[in-house]
Amino acid sequence: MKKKDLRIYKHPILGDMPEKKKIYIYFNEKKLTAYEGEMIAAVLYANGIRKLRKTERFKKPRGIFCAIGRCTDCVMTVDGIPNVRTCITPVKNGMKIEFQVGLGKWKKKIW
Amino acid sequence: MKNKKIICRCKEITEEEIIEVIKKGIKDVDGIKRALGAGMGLCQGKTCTNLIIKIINRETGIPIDKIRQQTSRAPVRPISIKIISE
Amino acid sequence: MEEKDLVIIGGGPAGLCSAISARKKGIDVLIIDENLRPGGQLFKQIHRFFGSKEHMAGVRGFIIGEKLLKEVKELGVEVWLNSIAYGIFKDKIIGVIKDGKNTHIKAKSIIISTGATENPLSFPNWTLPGVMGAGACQTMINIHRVLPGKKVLMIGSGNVGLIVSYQLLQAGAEVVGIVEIMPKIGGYLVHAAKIKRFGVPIYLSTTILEGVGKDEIKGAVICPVDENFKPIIKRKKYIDVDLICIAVGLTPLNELLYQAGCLFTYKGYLGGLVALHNENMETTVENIFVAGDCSGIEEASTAMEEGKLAGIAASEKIRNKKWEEEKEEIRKHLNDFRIGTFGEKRKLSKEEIIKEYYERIKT
Amino acid sequence: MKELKLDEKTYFNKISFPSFERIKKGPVAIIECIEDIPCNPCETICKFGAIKVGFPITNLPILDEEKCTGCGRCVPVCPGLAIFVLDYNFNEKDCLLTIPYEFLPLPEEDEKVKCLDRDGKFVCDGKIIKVIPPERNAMTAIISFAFPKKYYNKIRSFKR
Amino acid sequence: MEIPERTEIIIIGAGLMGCSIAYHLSKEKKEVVVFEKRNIASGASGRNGGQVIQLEGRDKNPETIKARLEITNENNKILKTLEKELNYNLEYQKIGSLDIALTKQEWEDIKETIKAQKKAGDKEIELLGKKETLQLCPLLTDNVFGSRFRPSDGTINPFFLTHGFAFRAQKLGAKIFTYTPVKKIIRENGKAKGVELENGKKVFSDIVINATNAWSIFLCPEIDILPLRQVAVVTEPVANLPVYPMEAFIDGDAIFTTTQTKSGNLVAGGFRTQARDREEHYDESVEPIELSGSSAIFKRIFKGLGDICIIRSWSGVMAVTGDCLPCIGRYPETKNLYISAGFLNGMAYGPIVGKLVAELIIYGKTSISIDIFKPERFYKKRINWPKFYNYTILAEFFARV
Repeated sequence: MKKKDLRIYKHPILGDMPEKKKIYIYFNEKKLTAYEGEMIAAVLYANGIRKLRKTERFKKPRGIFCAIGRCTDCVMTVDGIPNVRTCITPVKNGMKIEFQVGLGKWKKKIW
Repeated sequence: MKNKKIICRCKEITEEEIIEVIKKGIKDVDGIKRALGAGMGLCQGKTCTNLIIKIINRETGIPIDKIRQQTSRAPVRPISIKIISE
Repeated sequence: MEEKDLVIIGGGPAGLCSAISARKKGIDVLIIDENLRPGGQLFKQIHRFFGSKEHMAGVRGFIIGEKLLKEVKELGVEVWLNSIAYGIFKDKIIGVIKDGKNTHIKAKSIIISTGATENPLSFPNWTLPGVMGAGACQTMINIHRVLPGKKVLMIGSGNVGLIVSYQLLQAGAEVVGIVEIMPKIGGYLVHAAKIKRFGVPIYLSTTILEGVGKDEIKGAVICPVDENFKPIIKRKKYIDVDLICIAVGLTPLNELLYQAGCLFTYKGYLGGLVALHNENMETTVENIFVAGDCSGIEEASTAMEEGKLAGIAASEKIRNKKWEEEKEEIRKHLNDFRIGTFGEKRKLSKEEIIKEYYERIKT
Repeated sequence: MKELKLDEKTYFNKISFPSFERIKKGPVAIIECIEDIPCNPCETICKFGAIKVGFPITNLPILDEEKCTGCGRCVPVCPGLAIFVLDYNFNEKDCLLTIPYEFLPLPEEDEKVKCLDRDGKFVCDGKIIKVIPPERNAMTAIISFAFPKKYYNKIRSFKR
Repeated sequence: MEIPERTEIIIIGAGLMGCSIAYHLSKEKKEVVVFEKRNIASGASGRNGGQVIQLEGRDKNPETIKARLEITNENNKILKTLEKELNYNLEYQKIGSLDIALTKQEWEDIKETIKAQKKAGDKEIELLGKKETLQLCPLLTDNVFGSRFRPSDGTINPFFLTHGFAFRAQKLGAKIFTYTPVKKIIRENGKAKGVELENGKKVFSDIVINATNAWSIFLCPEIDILPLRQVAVVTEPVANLPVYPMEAFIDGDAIFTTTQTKSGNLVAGGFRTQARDREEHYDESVEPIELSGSSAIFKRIFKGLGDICIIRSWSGVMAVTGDCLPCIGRYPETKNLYISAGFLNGMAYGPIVGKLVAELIIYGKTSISIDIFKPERFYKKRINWPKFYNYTILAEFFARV
């Protein structure tokens, strides 16, 4: 686990990473440690997960591209809702994040 | 798909498709949007507009400042129905 | 509908400075920012800024950000965070999503300081995970503090490309190289020297042919180009990388200006289409002002000065007073910045914008 | 593939590089800033008035080598990290170069390091003499390291 | 491409009508030039939900029902094979359409409409009760009373349909000039001679066709066609939702929802406009209240879609004639001038109307009667349109006349 952690804990300019409350999220059922205030995509990247979804037309994988919520490349299915921009959506304890295929499926019952 | 260059990342429109439409006489961003749907995806053309302008410029020789650009309409970010309808 | 004197959209360096200068004139100011904290790109700028003493030269961007935030707080500027100004409608009505609620604000005056967006560069496989904007990468390492890749190829040797490469080194990544299609680097030599002395090669007259990888980026093919920028394919070279960063310039973010009905002009040296404005930063729509990168790509330092200028000019109209001397002082500062290799061209473009403003406002 | 090359020639004749006479006399600042950047903290910080930028602030900094004492205050304030202090007479065989350093982990005093030229190429071995921790200069550490005198104009960095 | 001095046929407007006519004429080897003020499909052809609905509204007049059905039936037939014919992906899907009742009164009206339409010879439509309606579309609000279902209706990508015609027409030799506004139609001695462009250039032709829909009155002022502004919102693409082109009336406004494209974007909109006078109906900006109001349609009609995001809004202008039916045919008192305008629901007409206008020009008659649409009925007739109007006011106006 530690080995794959790509967080920058020590930084020559920014100093040590501030202490934050530890929480857990699930990526395709896999339990991951996250810290309060982190963005979903950042937690996944910290764990070496860069493939966030597969596109509709050419079935190609996508990851983070703009990191500020504009390009919508990082969208995933979060708590049953597809197309959530994970680079600007903070994690919540117990959040369920799923790899999105194409337009995704509404896991959340909508009717 | 191999070596095809995607231009509109959302709708996965390729450079080839755009060039084909330019050859049919479409020479501005809005026209390409209407003909192909490029720039009509989730991000609403935020990433591809500049690339499309460059392709039009390269294919037609029209100076970049003369190529008509895409318009913008509210909302500039996706906003859920339950919020925006209030 | 709530009514406000002055609404500033975008709380980056320009927006914060305009808020401060307007608040000091006694104006009720509201800043709307879509992030969890204001400061815009300042918080990912961990390097020291150029400039002179009056302009906090030598101070790191994020420290400047903290200073501005403190001042904004002390002055009692209202700040709506995590709030999206999703549209500007007729009669200066702004649609805002705040705390998950849709509200509308009618403003007497609006300053739009929404900043810029990164230019894309398309090549085969540029959609794979592991290709991202240099600014995006900077956000990842300096804001989210996560390394998005360990072996990095940077495309573009402008200041952004050079600075982000340096910051990648600081974050612990290896920068395998920087490729630049032009025969010389785009940014300042001092920034290039900073990374060169740690062994990062900068390849000139070189471009990227494609990203390599099936599910993620595993490598890149780079290739020298001839004087017409055509790749000399037989000299292409494969390099092992897991992250490709694109740093090929910025474009002003002018969607809201467009919606507000502002007129535009194209200025290559300022990053593309920019809203016409006068020497007070007022656009062709009365009482809508523009400041910072969205009025033309420059530096944070100029953004801050433009912000101050717009803030005072907007206050003048609201209060029906004149602070010409103060504005003149700021314009002088702006001119101080707009010198040198990059500054001169921008200064000319800015002058053209003002000239065109007066020509087009007549018709 | 054509690479950007940086060496002493890049800077020679373009800046007021201290004369060898002056270098031999003792610590002196070396300013490798050769572009018209609107920037002047080096001028502002120098107590001795040894660095002149003047107006406009895009002027290249000019070093008055007689006034410069090699105090090194200008090293951490340069946003371009382009100022170094060279003490040619550190000891009989080695000179001492003081550079700004913004990486982790910091080297330790007496640590052996590999000295690099402006292109990051290995030139010779050297030794860390002094480390001023980053906290003192807004997170820029100041490192002084020693290496053979003959490379005084070649070496600008080190790796561990 | 140079603008020619003269040509056989000039079409004004590169919307669906203009492009469809251009295609059908080019197919018959006619020399066609199209002038368009903006882009292909910039007007109503690019600002609609893509619904192909044969009898939109609640027509109870047996005569118009018959005429409309005859022509739109033929349109559906064309659509079946059009993709192949144009060699262009049109995203056509025949999935049926619903007219839903959200109040008891609406439900009575729908039942009456269906009775009238069946009586007039429509064999296709079905009346669905609440249970059947919800079975077909479980997303609908439980407040629904019932619906009218027409299985042969559907949706099409309006952009692609218009471009499909335009590109094919170009391939057959038609010349389309975008951003080339026409100032006026040159008429001499009771004859159309060509057009004068905004830039002053004159282009002469044997025949001129006005296909500018809401802008028709600026070129042919003798027929008073009214612009009617429509506003809509588009959602993010959503997979596999059982959504059909739907019509309904909410608070006196005609509204619609549909899937605009096969990629799954939902569209909702209607004539919920803030525009007042004629001028304002041409305004293509969207007001905050229109944006929220149009988005609210989703909540009124469906349940549980609240988390889906709106990504875009638009407004566009449709056209209404004095009897809500289009004006198609020879222009009275001016030889060689034709008009095809006044459409509220162009997708159900465009392909066939293009064919019929071409027939009329080439053979002097059409394979299907278009008498009911003949321009004479409003020629030089002053219509006392209300000065300030929206859909509701117009509905009252039509009920009165």
